[in-house]
Amino acid sequence: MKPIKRVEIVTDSLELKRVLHILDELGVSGYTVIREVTGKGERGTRAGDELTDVFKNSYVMTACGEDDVGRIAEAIRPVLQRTGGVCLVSDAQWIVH
Amino acid sequence: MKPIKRVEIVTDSLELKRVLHILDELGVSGYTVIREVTGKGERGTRAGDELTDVFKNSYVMTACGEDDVGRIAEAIRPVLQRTGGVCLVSDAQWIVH
Amino acid sequence: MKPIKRVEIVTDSLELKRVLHILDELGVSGYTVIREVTGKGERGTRAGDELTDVFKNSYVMTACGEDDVGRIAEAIRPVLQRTGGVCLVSDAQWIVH
Amino acid sequence: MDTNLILSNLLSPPILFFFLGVLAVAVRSDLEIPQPIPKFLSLYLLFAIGFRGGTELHESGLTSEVGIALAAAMAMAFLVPLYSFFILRVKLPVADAAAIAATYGSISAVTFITAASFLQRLDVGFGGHLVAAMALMESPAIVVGVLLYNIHARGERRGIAWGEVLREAFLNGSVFLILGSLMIGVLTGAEGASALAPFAEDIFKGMLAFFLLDMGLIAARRLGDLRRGGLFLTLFAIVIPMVNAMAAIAIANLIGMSRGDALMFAVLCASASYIAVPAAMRLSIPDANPSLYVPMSLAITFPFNIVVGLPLYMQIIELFWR
Amino acid sequence: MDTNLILSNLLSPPILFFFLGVLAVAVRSDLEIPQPIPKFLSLYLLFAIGFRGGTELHESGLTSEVGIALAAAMAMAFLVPLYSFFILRVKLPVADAAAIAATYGSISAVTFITAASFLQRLDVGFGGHLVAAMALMESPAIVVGVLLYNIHARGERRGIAWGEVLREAFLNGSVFLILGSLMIGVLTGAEGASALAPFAEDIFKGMLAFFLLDMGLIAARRLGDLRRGGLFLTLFAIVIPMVNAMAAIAIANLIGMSRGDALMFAVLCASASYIAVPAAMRLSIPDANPSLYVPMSLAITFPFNIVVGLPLYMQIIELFWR
Amino acid sequence: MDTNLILSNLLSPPILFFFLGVLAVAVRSDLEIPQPIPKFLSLYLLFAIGFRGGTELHESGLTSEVGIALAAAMAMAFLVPLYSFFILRVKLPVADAAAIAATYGSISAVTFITAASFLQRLDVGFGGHLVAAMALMESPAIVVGVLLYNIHARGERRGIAWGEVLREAFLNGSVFLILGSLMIGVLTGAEGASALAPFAEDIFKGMLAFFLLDMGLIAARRLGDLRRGGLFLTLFAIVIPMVNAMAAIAIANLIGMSRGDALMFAVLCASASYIAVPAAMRLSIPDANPSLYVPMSLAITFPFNIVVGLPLYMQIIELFWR
Ligand SMILES: Nc1ncnc2c1ncn2[C@@H]1O[C@H](COP(=O)(O)O)[C@@H](O)[C@H]1O
Ligand SMILES: Nc1ncnc2c1ncn2[C@@H]1O[C@H](COP(=O)(O)O)[C@@H](O)[C@H]1O
Ligand SMILES: Nc1ncnc2c1ncn2[C@@H]1O[C@H](COP(=O)(O)O)[C@@H](O)[C@H]1O
Ligand code: NA
Ligand code: NA
Ligand code: NA
Repeated sequence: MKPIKRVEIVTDSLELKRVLHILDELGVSGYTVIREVTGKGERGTRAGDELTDVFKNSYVMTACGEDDVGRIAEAIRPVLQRTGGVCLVSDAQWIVH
Repeated sequence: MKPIKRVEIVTDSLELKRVLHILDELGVSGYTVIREVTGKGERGTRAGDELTDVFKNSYVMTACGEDDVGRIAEAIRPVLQRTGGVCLVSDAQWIVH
Repeated sequence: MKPIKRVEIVTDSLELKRVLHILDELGVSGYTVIREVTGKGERGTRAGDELTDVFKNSYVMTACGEDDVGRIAEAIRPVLQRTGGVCLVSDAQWIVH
Repeated sequence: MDTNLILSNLLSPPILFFFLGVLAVAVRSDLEIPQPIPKFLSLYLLFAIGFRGGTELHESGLTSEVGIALAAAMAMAFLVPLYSFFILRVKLPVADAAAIAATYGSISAVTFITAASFLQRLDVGFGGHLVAAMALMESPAIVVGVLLYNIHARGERRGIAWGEVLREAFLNGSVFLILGSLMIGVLTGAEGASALAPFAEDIFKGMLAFFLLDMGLIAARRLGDLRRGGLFLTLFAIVIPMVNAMAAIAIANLIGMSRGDALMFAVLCASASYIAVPAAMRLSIPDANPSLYVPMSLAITFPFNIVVGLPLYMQIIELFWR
Repeated sequence: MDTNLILSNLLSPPILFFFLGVLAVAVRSDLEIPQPIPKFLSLYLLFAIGFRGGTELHESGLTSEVGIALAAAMAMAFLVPLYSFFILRVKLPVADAAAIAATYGSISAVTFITAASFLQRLDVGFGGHLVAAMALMESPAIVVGVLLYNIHARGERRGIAWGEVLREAFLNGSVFLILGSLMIGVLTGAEGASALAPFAEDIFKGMLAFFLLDMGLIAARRLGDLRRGGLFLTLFAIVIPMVNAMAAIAIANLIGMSRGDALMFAVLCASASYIAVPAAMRLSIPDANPSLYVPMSLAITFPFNIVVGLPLYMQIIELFWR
Repeated sequence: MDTNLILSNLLSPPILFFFLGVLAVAVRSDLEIPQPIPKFLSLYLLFAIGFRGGTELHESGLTSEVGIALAAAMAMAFLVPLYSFFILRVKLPVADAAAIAATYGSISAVTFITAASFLQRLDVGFGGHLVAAMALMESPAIVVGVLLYNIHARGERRGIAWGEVLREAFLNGSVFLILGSLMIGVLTGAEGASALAPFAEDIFKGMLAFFLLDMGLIAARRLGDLRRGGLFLTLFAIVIPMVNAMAAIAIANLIGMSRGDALMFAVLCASASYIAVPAAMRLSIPDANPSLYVPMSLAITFPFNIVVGLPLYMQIIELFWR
């Protein structure tokens, strides 16, 4: 088991491409995505019932090293400021395989 | 980064409305919902293959302050007792934007 | 509140049956599954756009006791080695109901 | 019994596709129709049957015959859950008895629809008001079930949120869609009917067959749960539909329904809900075990009705209507 | 005004199903058409309308009449967002004004499709090139909106990623699918048309009615958001469509369009986008509030156009074309 | 070569919609048909082709011609993966060679279906038993592939769970659905056929065109992965289908198949699986790289067969059958 940081990002679905592009650029080792996510926050309810991806969220989780966290936070922050969302960081153990 | 509590609730899909209503009433700053969730617990398997939302779960996550946790737990507990589910609380850091 | 381990497994969708079978065998008290999950890792992108479950992931989370973690890790590792994925373990509090 | 009728029913595409679904589960094939496709098919069927019933009602008009049929339907919708409850109480706790009673008091739209295509093969018609009867019969049993639970449950019997129960009963998605489509059918009449015919009529049988494939899959998956229910519930799930059908046929004969109407009425009374009621029971009677009432209705009563029930009830009707 | 026309429109299945959806939300029924079913229906409608327009264009050929109509369409697609912007600036910040202007400059395919079935009920035809006009009118408003925002926004006005804006405008899924299906229709002509007729034509009206049920659900859910918008925006969402329709009818008369073409052109100008534009605005003008432009277009202008607009515009056309 | 045939195939709606999907990816449009819609369309196509094949088989009966054709199909299903494996071993490790061999030994239902609508445009019929042949040819290659892997792999060659492999091979969803629908078609015959015709026949071409739009999207997305495969695999994905088709045509001529049957048989042998086999290989030969066998089959062989293969094989058949 290896200590690792678990970064979760909930963001406007339309920004998903940008967020994944950012993670790719930063060279994270991988990420997991859940596309159909709804929610509520200061920008109101996103019920995911539109015909477009407006009013819908996506969820991205990446397990990364301690030092990546800062860079990810910095790169993601402008996206969150623009269209909202949350980014949480927590501790976890990676079962190395 | 701000320390925060990450409350996760897995509950019968039919109770989702009630759970979100409870969170709204408690005035949490936001929540994220995944509607299509399946699982297994002491009440058997919920495979989500019915035509209704019977035998299906939903997942709710809210990042909230330490003091909210107690109130959420208290308000959610009756729902969990009635139709099952789990509620987990963990520590996380919120990337303030 | 009861301290508990939160084990998350992201795995090839085609392995989902096997993973759940393993958890059942180990006698965990329950698990929660999200079937439609995509992602990227060392085995490339899994966009979930195929007609089969090839190139798609599933997500499993189980809240279990400290001693279960080792057994789960051991049983899951061969699956992860074969078809990839991640397994993370973190601490959480279970709101007993 | 007319074995021809049984056989021709057994060999019709909808029934065969139902069995194909059952077989897939039995041989552990990974065949699966992922959600929300089955939900889409089910909404389509409600939309189409409601609309078509409405356009037929537009033609026939609101005769006294219609009024009497609807009154009979309402009566059965209140009676069936009542006597079911007291039979079930012999073996079951209040919550389960009330929930199962509600399940059998209500109706199954898909059984009704399968019966409609059964009649079509026999070239026997039925009135559009039977669709209205179906919509009306879906809800009362929910209210009766919750009432029975409320009266008979002791101890932790908490205040029932009647507003919620009534909304679940009368405004749940499936009742609302059938009634709404029926109203639209009534309003638009023949012109609307012909505009929507390719969608609501022509492809209907194929959509039904495809949907029954999924019903077979789900029903077979639920069969395993039944072991917990025991013989009593399995018997109940076969006998009570027949009893209800007989009662319905007797009433139908009394009030002078046509053969087709009588069959549809019998099928409504014989069928058990697995959409509207389970969702309502889950919320209103949470102590009732859904692993009892869902598989009983879905894995026993539904197949029994469409495979054995349809030709059986028709046979009996033929006897009495001669 | 011809109340007959209004009534026959009101009583047509698509409109009635739209209202059924609205009613479901009003009475808090849990009726729901889960995603991606509505997306599927919407893709189907674009596929079918594009393809049918193409096969008709194949028949009629590229006449000068077609060219003139397309030029008029392009002109309106640039003009409408321009004057809308300056009207909106009276009350709104730049970002919101630009986003709403783009919304109203663009078009709504479903309004167009509902208008097509309205004309069909009246037995009035329209040219396949109007479908091309629809596809062409979807994008320019996006570009105009972003340009206006860029010129008028001060302060944090960051460099616009024009590549992305143009791709969003001209290659978003719905524009691409309409244009592509149209091209395929043009290429395959009558032979292709008859091969796909059962899918693209016969079941079309039913699919539309079913889809409008969902539109009713979504529109009604968005209505609540409008309180934030205030009276000004509600009025804008009703008056501007009428103004645009009048302008379109005037132009149509000038360039000698047929009655059917004139109605479709009026409807294109009167309608507001709730698919392509909101998605583009969200990305290109993130400071604009989607809780303004989405409900305005979806919950006011769309119902207004299909319920009141269609017969109203037709009435006016009848007056001038006599 | 008859350029007319190529052109008329190229300009048919299904092929054009396939290219529209490819184009959408090429120009980076965000057009997308979200899951499970494509899965629904694919299940529909299997349902319809199986059922229609069955009803035709019901008419023709089980003649010796049918028996011989099925035997030939089985023979090819065992032979193709065998010789493919040894060709592939020249350049590839055992696991990849076995998985690709299985992929090309099996068949693609959508290629078959596209061929059926190609023949329909030419007014050439084919026997319902070819659908049975398709179902029979899907599975053996999986078994052969796993066997080859097991025999030739050294080192970590773990015990194969044959129960699982056989179930994956013979009871996977798509084989099961085709065979099941075929059986139902055989059982219900002409009566069933006419009842389901609007669903299973009339809208079929439109559903196929719509589905091929999605196939175009997926195929184009996978193209990028091919760079890893190199020229050898790209050539293999074009040449082997032609070789297999020639072998099939020779056999078809020998056993006296009709022209239509010969084309369908050639197409079955030429096509490669991208549904049943990849899923089975992923589980049974996990060391094989799915980024090789999926794009080869989906992004090269599938388009090659439906665009070039169909007219080419037909042309050759015309030569020999004269
Ligand atoms: N406190 C929170 N906990 C969990 N999710 C949140 C929270 N706040 C916002 N979100 C998610 O982020 C999305 C956008 O948030 P906002 O920008 O605050 O409107 C919401 O729709 C939620 O899905
Ligand atoms: N130990 C657990 N870990 C994760 N999820 C659980 C656990 N126990 C129950 N669940 C989830 O909660 C749902 C209801 O649980 P139960 O009430 O125990 O039947 C299950 O279907 C699971 O999705
Ligand atoms: N560092 C990571 N963080 C989160 N998810 C990951 C990570 N690495 C891999 N995954 C997930 O595991 C799947 C398989 O990973 P791999 O075996 O590395 O290709 C990916 O598609 C992701 O969904
Ligand atoms: Na009943
Ligand atoms: Na407009
Ligand atoms: Na082959």
